[in-house]
Amino acid sequence: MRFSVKHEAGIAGIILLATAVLTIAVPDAPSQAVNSNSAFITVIALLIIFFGALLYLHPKKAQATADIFLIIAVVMFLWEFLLGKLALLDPFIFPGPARVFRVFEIDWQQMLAGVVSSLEILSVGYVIALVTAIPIGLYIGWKKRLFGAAYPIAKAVSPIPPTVYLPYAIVLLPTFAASSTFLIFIGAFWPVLVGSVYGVFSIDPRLINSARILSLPESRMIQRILFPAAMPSIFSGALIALIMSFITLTVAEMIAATSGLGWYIQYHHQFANYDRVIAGMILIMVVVVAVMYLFDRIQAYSLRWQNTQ
Amino acid sequence: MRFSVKHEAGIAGIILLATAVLTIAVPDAPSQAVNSNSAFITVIALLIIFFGALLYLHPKKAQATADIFLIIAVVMFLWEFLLGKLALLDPFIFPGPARVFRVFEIDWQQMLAGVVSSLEILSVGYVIALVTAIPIGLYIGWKKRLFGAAYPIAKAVSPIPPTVYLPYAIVLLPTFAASSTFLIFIGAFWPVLVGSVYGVFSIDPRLINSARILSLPESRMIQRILFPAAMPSIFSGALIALIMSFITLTVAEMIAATSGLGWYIQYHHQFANYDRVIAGMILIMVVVVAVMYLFDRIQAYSLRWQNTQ
Amino acid sequence: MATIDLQNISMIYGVNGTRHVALESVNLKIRDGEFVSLLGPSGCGKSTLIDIVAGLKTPEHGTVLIDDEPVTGPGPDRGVVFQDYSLFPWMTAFENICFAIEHTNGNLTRKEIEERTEAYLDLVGLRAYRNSYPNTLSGGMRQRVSIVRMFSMNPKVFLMDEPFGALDSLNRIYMQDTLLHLWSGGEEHKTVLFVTHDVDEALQLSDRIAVMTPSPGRIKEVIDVPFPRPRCRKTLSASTEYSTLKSHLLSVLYCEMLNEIERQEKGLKGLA
Amino acid sequence: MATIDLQNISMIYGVNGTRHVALESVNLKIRDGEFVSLLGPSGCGKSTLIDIVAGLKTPEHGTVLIDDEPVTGPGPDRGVVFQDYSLFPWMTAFENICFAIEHTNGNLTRKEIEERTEAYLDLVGLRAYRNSYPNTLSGGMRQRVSIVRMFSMNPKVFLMDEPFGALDSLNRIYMQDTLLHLWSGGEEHKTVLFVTHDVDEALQLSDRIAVMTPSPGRIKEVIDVPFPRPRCRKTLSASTEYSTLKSHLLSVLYCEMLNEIERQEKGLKGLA
Amino acid sequence: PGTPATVPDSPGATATPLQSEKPLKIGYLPSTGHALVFIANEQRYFDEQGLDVELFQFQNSAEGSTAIIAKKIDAGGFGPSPLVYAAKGSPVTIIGGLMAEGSGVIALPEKADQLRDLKSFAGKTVATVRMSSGDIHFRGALQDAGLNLQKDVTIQELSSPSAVLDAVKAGKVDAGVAWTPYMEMAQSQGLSVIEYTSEYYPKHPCCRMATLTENLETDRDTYVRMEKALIQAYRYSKTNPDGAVDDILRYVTIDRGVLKTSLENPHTSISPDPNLHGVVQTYDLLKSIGYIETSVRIQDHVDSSVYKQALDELTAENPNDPVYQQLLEDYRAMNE
Ligand SMILES: Nc1ncnc2c1ncn2[C@@H]1O[C@H](COP(=O)(O)OP(=O)(O)OP(=O)(O)O)[C@@H](O)[C@H]1O
Ligand SMILES: Nc1ncnc2c1ncn2[C@@H]1O[C@H](COP(=O)(O)OP(=O)(O)OP(=O)(O)O)[C@@H](O)[C@H]1O
Ligand SMILES: [Mg+2]
Ligand SMILES: [Mg+2]
Repeated sequence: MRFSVKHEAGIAGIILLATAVLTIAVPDAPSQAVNSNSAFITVIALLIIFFGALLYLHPKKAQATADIFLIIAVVMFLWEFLLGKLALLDPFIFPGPARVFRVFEIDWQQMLAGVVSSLEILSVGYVIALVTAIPIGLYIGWKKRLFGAAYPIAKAVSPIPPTVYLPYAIVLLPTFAASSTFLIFIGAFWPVLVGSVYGVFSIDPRLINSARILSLPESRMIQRILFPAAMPSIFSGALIALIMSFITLTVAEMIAATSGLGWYIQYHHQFANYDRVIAGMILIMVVVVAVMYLFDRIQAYSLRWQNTQ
Repeated sequence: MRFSVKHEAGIAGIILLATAVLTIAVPDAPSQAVNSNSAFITVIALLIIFFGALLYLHPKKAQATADIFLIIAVVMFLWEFLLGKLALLDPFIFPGPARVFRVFEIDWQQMLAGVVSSLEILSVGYVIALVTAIPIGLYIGWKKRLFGAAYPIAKAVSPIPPTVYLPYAIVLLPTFAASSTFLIFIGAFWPVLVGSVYGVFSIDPRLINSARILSLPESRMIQRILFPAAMPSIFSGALIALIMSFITLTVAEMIAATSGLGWYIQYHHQFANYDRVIAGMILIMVVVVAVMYLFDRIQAYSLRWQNTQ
Repeated sequence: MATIDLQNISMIYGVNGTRHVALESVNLKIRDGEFVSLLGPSGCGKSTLIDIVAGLKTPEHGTVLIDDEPVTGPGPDRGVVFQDYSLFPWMTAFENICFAIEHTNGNLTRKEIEERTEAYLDLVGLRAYRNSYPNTLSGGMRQRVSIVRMFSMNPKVFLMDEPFGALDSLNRIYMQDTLLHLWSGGEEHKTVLFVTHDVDEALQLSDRIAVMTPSPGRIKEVIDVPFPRPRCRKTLSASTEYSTLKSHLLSVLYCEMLNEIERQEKGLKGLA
Repeated sequence: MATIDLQNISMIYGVNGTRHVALESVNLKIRDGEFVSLLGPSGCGKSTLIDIVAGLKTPEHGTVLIDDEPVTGPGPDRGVVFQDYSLFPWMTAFENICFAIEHTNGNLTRKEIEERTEAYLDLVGLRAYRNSYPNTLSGGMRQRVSIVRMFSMNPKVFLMDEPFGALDSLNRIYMQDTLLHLWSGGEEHKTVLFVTHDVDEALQLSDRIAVMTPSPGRIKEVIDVPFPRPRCRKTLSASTEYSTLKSHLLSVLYCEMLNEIERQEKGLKGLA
Repeated sequence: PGTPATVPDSPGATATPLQSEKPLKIGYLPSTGHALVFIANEQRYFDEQGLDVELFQFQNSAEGSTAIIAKKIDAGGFGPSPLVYAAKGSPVTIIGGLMAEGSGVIALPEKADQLRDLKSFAGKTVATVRMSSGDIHFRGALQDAGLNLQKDVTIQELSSPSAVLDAVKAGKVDAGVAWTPYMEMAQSQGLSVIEYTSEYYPKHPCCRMATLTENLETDRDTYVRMEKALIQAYRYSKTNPDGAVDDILRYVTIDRGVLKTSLENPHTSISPDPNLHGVVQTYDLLKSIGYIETSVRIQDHVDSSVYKQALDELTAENPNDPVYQQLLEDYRAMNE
């Protein structure tokens, strides 16, 4: 028997409610106890409201929404039950949800400031990476000679870990902010470059021929043919680059930062405040989901010519 | 006027020789002086021999070889001249080539051991990532429902920096080596996953239709249609994953390692032995070039059906 | 054994908010073992109809019944030759056919599969190209591989979308004969739905011809082709009955299109 | 003004170590403003030859001279309609044509370009599909866009590889007329190299017909088509001169192929 | 609670008027070891000294030291790394201290008892954070006890003290080396302290305040004033420990109780003294355990006189202050 979407959504809702009831009714394990569970309850309430709103606003995507929220609900429930109530794993590194979500209540100002400052260096570094890596990648992929020489060198240089760049970035760049941005840039650069090069490589040679008979100047060839044709692959590289930039944040924000998503995690990691580390991870996830939503919209629009029906 | 390949190769050779002469004839800047320049001279000699051998063995690739060695030669020359002889930049963080290459003479045993131990955790982690991420990615890309639910969650989880996994890896996995391998795995996982999903997405729908009329069972569909069709994109993801694994090495080898490429860099970075840090970087590059060579061969064979002209 | 019953099929494509009616209330019953051709102007929805019968697209309204069972997806009982003859580019000609046999004739040994594949390649004279990847085949070769790939699936229904468009005339005649042979030669007659632009081809091959109107595609008229089989190309095309049928067919086919063409011709003048 | 001179062209494809001779010593001189058709069996190297003249492939031996200048690469003086009519999938029908005009007729304003594009779309009756992406067009529609894209480049040489294969008969006749009009209508005659499988089409359109042998492709015979222009389809095909020429052409074309086909037919028996 | 600049109980020499404050960039790590910097900043001692201090947080010593060399910051106290940089011939000079001792060895309670004696570490596995003060002094102690660091013990290097705690708790190693406040955290998580490194090397230095040597030549007065502010901070920490805890908590996010115990821990001492003798001892240890190999004399890279001058000026202003008197005494013991 297969459940309908409605059933599934109902189950997800019930599990969320059950989690809330469990949180209120059953006392936390002593090692996981916090002053107040209200933050966690609020989060669950918000999840339920958000869930309902999504179902209502995007009835076409009800299936995916129900699936996702079912997963979230199960995770929340198990987390609260196994860790919050039973404390099955070391309570120190595996804090329960009540402890984690309480952090948002306490640190929200700092977190908000962190999101803003991280997004700043993130967006600057990422955009510079896109703007440089895409044309370079397309050009390398297109010019066989350049490909033969530059690509092996690029591949040899690419696996240098960002920590190695750190001292050089500090010495050579004027400000600490510039150094951080540079690290984001370098982390995002390679995936976009590789995506662009592969994109050019997998273009149907018949399309290339179609373009060649127009004897386009090189710049037009790159802009109007290689770029759109390589677009799917570029997007794949850009997505990985986005993931990379978030990962690099922790390294980039080691330099003279006092706020930021990566800093927050790194900082509290150092003090073994695992509830805050996990709260920071959740915060990153929320930011990532928002950024990805934007990313997906841009991608869907740019690739609207692909896979129609 | 355009130079012929022969001219170019000649110039590259001359610059390399000039570098050697410069090294021997002109004394190092006091801050860059080392007991003996012989390691650097040996490296240049090896480069020249290697260059000649490549030209001779692969005459078809002479152009690319000449280009690459020209670049290497110029870099070597400028490095020796500007940093080794003139010490234009802080000699402490910007050591000259003689100091850097001397490290190979001193540390070669340790380096060799490091290469072996790094390749071990690298290959295990990387292969596990491939073996898991490709089928999962293909399946997610294929099943629209799974895509709607699993992919957003995957994207939300992906930007968690490997350092955050560290404590959990230490606590949950049986050995330190397993923890290191896990970090490599997780770093390589996402690019391959994203590459596979995008690969499925960019398959020409007409090919999918061709396959659908055969009513293949799902497993065959994935193995025989989605996998080969998505292959170019998977390779692009796998290349980025390879780069990522090398980058993650520095984090992975922070756990109880006593040798390794990443460890070597990290260790000497901490002691501010920048000559060794750079030597470690060069070692990573050499290893990467070798690994990439293998990778390229596998790729060329796997994609032999593509772009045949 | 297979009958095809198209019941009131409509198809609407929605692109960027606009709606384009590709097919409107198409009704057609094809008997078991019948050879029916679809004729119609470019863009009238022939390929769409083939896709719907194949189960690759779901119509907006209406149902397709194969042997009185509604179609819900593709199945090995229906083989398709696509208009753009998509072969799998990562498989050689040989592997493309092997793969199709393997997945539709479950109980053959590897050896039998390969023997059959060889036989099919021989059939279209491409034995020498068995190890060539599709990218390295000429247009006509790819089309021939694609046709025998469909034959090799040994389906009950042949759905063929302009299968002979890229062939030279001799190969075309040969492939027509081969098709007729495979259609009627085995233990059971296949049921064929055949899209073509060539009126002569339709007359030579079909039991009935369905003529479609330009978009939105509807079936305007279904014409019986009463010539006895086996048919002889030469005597048939010389007969007056043939000429009458052909001019009737052309007049049905062109009556609506001529206006359209007239309009286009104005464009030609506008260009000068 | 454009003459094409193929001097001793050979083409060898090397795939995985094997060498396949696709063209062997092809010699052909096409005069300025001449309309020459290439006829030959599938796989004989027609598309390869078109690619070589277009400058997209470099022959193993021999040279192509356009107006006595050797071809070293593609150029806007030669327009190509490819056998698989590759349009840019990320551009709408309108943008595909615009793009071609923009890059070959440098000195037009945006507005003029768009007007011309509209005119060309009208010419093939696809105004309603101006904003459609190629993926959403039918096979015949894509082919028509691809043809007018080539026209819109306004090149001196038309290289056309089975350009009308996917068109219904009426559109085909109309496009043939349009081609003839554009070929001879402007201030200067275009030079046309035209690949087709349709013997009638070749006879209706061409000044001369080059017949090729099966692989390795060579030019077997070049036949003059002496009918005066403008030609009337109906009267022409009824004339005895036409029938004689056609049967001569067919006999030249088929003499070598028949053996091949006979061999293939054995395969058919082998299959049963 | 925000601590506005109250009337200072030790009126500083406000020779420089406030409007021409001298800008000074100080780097720090978010660690209790840098308590003096935090207190001086919160209690506005820097302002009193006419310094316009800007603080830069780093996550590890290597980056901070690089920033000093690159002149992106003027001074900073980054663990033992100034010693290493000096050993490389880098032109840095240690002018003061921030924290001393404070490290220790921890283990699961059941294992702790068997490891009281240094010799009993033979054949055991110990987790450390390479190049931390505790790591250096523990290795030194093992070596002094006659163990061969390469053969007799397995030392697993991890990236952070919290990773050491995790590894010890998970039983992956027999013991681990950490420092305050992780020592207290470890205890609160049920681990036992085997020994503090101060038992091996009493008063051994930890974080040292360093700057580029050329800065001292051109601008010595600024650094004297900085040291004065740090000494004042020290005084504050002694006279008002609760206020100090509040100040520190603005820079490090740990449990208040844990912080308080760690500050009261007799095996930890906050101290602005450069401790020349201790530095020399640590430097020799660095060499003997094989961390550095150098011919540089560390004495050339320590300038205790800056601190001395600062202390003298403060004592002159407050001749009877017992804290300053005590510091003077300590100074003589540790530097002369
Ligand atoms: N890229 C390629 N690599 C290897 N062989 C090729 C390639 N392209 C074409 N060939 C071979 O060259 C020969 C001629 O091909 P071509 O496409 O020119 O034939 P054609 O005359 O256009 O045939 P058709 O009428 O079927 O389109 C064929 O045998 C084909 O297999
Ligand atoms: N994926 C699609 N999205 C939107 N419209 C489509 C799509 N596929 C086809 N169409 C439209 O549907 C109509 C019918 O297309 P179809 O391909 O079925 O025509 P056809 O009869 O096969 O023409 P042809 O003889 O040219 O191949 C056309 O107007 C076309 O533009
Ligand atoms: Mg069609
Ligand atoms: Mg062809």
